[in-house]
Amino acid sequence: MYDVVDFLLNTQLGLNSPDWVVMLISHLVVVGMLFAVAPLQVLFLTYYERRAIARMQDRVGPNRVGYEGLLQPVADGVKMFTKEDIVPDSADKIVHLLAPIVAAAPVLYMFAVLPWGPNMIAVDLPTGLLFFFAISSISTVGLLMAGWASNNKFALLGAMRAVAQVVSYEIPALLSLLFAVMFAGSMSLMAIVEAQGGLFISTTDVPSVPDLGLGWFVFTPVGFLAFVCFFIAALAEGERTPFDIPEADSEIVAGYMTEYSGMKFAMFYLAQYILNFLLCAITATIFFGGWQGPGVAWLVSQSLSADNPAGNPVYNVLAGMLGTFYLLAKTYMFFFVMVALRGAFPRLRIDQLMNFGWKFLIPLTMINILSAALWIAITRWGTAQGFGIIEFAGEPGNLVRWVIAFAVTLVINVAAYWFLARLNVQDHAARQAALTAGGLAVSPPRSA
Amino acid sequence: MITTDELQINIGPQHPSTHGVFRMLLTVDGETVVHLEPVFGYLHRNHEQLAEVNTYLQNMPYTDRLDYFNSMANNHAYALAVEKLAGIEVPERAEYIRVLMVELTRILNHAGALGFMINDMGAWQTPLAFGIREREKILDLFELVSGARMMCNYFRFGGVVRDIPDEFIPRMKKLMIAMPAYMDELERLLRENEILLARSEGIGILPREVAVSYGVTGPVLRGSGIAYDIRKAEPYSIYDRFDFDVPVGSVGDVYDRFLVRIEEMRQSRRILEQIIEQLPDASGGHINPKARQNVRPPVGDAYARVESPKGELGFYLVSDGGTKPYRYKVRAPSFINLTPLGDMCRGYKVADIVVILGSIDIVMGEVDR
Amino acid sequence: MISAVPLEWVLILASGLFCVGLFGALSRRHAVSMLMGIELMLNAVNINLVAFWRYTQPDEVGGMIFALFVIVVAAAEAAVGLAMAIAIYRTWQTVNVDSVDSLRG
Amino acid sequence: MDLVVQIMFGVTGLLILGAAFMVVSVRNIIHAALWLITCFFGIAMLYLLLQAEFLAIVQILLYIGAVAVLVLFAVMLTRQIDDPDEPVLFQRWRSTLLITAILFAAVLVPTIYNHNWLIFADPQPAFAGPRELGFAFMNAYLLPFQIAAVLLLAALVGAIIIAMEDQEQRRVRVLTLAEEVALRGEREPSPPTRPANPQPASSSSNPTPPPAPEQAGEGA
Repeated sequence: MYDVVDFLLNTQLGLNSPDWVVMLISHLVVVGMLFAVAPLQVLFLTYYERRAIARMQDRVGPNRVGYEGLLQPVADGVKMFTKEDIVPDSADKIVHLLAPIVAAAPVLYMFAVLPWGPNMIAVDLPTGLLFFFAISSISTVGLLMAGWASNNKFALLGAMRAVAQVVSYEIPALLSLLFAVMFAGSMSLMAIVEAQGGLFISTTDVPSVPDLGLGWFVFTPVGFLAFVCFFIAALAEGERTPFDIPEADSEIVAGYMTEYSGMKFAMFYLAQYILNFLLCAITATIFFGGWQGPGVAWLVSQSLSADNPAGNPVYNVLAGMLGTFYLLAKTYMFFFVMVALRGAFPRLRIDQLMNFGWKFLIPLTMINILSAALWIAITRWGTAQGFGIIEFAGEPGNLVRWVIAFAVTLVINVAAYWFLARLNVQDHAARQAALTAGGLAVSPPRSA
Repeated sequence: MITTDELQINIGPQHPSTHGVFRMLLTVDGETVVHLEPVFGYLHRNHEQLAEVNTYLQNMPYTDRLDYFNSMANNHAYALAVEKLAGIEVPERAEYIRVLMVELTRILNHAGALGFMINDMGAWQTPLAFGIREREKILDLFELVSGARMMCNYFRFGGVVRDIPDEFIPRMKKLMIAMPAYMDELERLLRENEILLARSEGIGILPREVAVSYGVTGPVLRGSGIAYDIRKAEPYSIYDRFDFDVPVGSVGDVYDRFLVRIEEMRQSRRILEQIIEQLPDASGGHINPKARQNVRPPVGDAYARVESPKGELGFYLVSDGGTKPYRYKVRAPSFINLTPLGDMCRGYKVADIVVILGSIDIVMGEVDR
Repeated sequence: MISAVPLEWVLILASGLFCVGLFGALSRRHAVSMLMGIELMLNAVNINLVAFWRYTQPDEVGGMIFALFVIVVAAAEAAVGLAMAIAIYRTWQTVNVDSVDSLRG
Repeated sequence: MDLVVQIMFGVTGLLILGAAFMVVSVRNIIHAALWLITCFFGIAMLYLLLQAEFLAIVQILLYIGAVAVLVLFAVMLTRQIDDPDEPVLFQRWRSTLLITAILFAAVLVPTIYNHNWLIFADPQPAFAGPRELGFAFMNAYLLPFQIAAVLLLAALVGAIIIAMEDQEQRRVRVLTLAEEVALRGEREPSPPTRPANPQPASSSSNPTPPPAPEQAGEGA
């Protein structure tokens, strides 16, 4: 973005603006785009979800307001705005008011580090990935505030569930993303995306691979396992079915949102859908190459930049558009998976969720980190790090090392999955046998 | 691990998954249920007292409103009780039509019950849509014969109010061809879904002795492993002519009640097949022409019970020789099946109680009357 | 920053925070409140560490590393302290540290 | 430009100190915890002003996301939130206030002003990103890093042990109906495996004796 603005202002218009003006304008453009896009995304997501689920259920879904019901979310928004805002008499008024804000504001901050296309990012923080999850953990506080301030037992229970779930699933989510940091050698989301060029084999591992923007991390065994773990954890973080336990409508009405109405409720709704969108986007970014795709690399190479002053700024715009298209396509694909899951599955119980997270997901992600380290060692290290044995001469050497790494990590990951799955199944079977046998090991009855 | 304070929670009277206006007074320790007290009566509308100031026939539409899912079964039980009291014969064809309607009712009730129950587990309406879809097809048939979809009011003393139309049997045959696939689909959904298994296996166990001592009937009792079905134990109407099995569970948990319901749908379909084969032609008439609808039974009392989809549904009538019942009493299966709820939920998690409640399959219209 | 705000200002801010935290830790009766006071004090220390790092040795990472270690210790302290608060609450049914003065286990 | 930075510093400082003061003075402990979060947030802002980006993010992730949430959780678990009769502070809070005020005004501030800090006259722009920190952790500070890990592990185990009750004192688990029946021995163990299908009881075999028909069952 900087290059294009610089080109327009200084080269074309000849304004000779100072550096910080160009920087400010380029940032403002990105921020403006984000603020235009984010609410529209939410509007569209709700419509998309309702139509998709309706199709799964032999219904039509909203189709009255506007063409094919496209304006239905707008109508809902108007309804939310004009609804009476009910605050329970015994609620803690100020905390009750602040809770939706605290829940929604951090989620918007998360847009700041999301790369939309080549050089299209609001702030390219060197700690982008950490920032993303640090900020998202603030909204937990909002949930607790909502649950406590409503002075409602359903709300309190929902908030407790929400916090327990979100806090314990943050661990596998972050652990499963660590591999990307190791692969790309950076926590910047831009660098992680840029490391995913190539054709099934990332150019960071084997530089001679043609760069078609398809060297996604998910094509490695490490990345694939991490993707599965992360997506499950993301479902729990975003409170989506089958982990929508904090707002289980059939048990605790609406969880922490029970006592909210009107705009405050809409804020929670907004926060949740933006969070879901962002989790899908981060899945696409880290595992599926983000804006990488066939053609982007070529457009970038033709475009104007500091290295290539002869480039045409039209290509900058085209590359940005193509990258954004790829990112959104991938994001919507994952959002569709979320929607399909919601349409198909019942929800788990809170203890089953915790068991799954702590006994299955976390060990699996830890083993995955080990595989990631092995991958790095086999593909990147040389004599300097004491790995001279696998250093092959010549260009095919990198490919051979890649194949070795692929095989080793595949074996480790499959074995880990198999072992853990078997452990958990045995555990389950033992409990079921105890159940049906009627011979339960139980503590003695409670003395009054 | 950490001792927490016990917390009292009211689930209901207005709650998404209490299937009506029903309250569960819950004492929880963390998420574990320590005590549960079912509180009902919010929907009481004086059904039994009302029946004593109406004539016998006027009561027939009221019985529709008991268990509004299964108006045909309610009609059947009430008609049987009055026929027993007044000594009315029922023609052959009418008996067949009655059983046909009641078995269709069983299928639609179980389909709906399973759908609602999975909905309580948190599936977002898709399984419910599965159940409702099949129910709608059967309701179309009901509309064809009685003009109403839910409150059919189809039975009369000595038969049914009108004969089935000509297109009924072909349409039903078409429906029955599709039925096995549907049932298999539903069973696959239950058997092969990991989450459904996790949420239903070992949950809400009702041991057989406890089930018997509470007087529980219907799929809940059979899920606990007791093959008690009034159609077998004390065959009424023409059930002794049909060949069908009574499915039973082994553990008595929610999962067993699932499987029992599905198997019962299959057995109902078996009965329907036999009915279609054996159905007498229209010459026998669909109602006993000698039976007066403004019935004035002799002094005495009668109790008639049927195996309604939810369990044993009985009507107890006392006549003083007048046109109105002197005493009218309903043994509602939903009510009796609901009584062990508190015991069944103890020790499980909050999330389980709605599933257990769903697996009992209650209709509040019947519980509160 | 470094030319606009002298080091002393940051240090005074940190020492003020430390004193407020100390007051809280010493005078509040609720066990969790005391813990919050201690957290404030630890944060004041952290501010100091970061300020010294920034103003005196910005080319090394030592100050940051120390601050990170303090955060680790604070997290551990919070976990143990809260567990103790819960244990106290379970035994005495109160978290008022005044009424928890007996030495019986 | 200097003035802007000074104003930002002033606002941040006021936020930190004001929030800290609210933490120690408000009655409602949940509100105190929320003010604590505000204070932590202010400190993260201060770190950003001091160009310690990584530390600011860690501050948010650990202090707000973990410690503060843990505090809120613990407060909600103990549930003794508001007892209007009980004073919030100790009897001797005035003397405590005096001591801390003297400490601040007479000891800390004069010391800070009188000491000659060795500040570089023209310091280079600081940068300690994750890469530099990672190298430091893996080279110079490897031992402290591992000790910190052990400390965390010990704290984890310790917290679990402290919060866990003694085995005898532990409240007995609520028994489910099936467990109760099994315990009373009224029920012989049923087959350990579930049959693949619910077995249809053959129509010819005599069914289990039915429960007594309940006429007017529920005793109106």
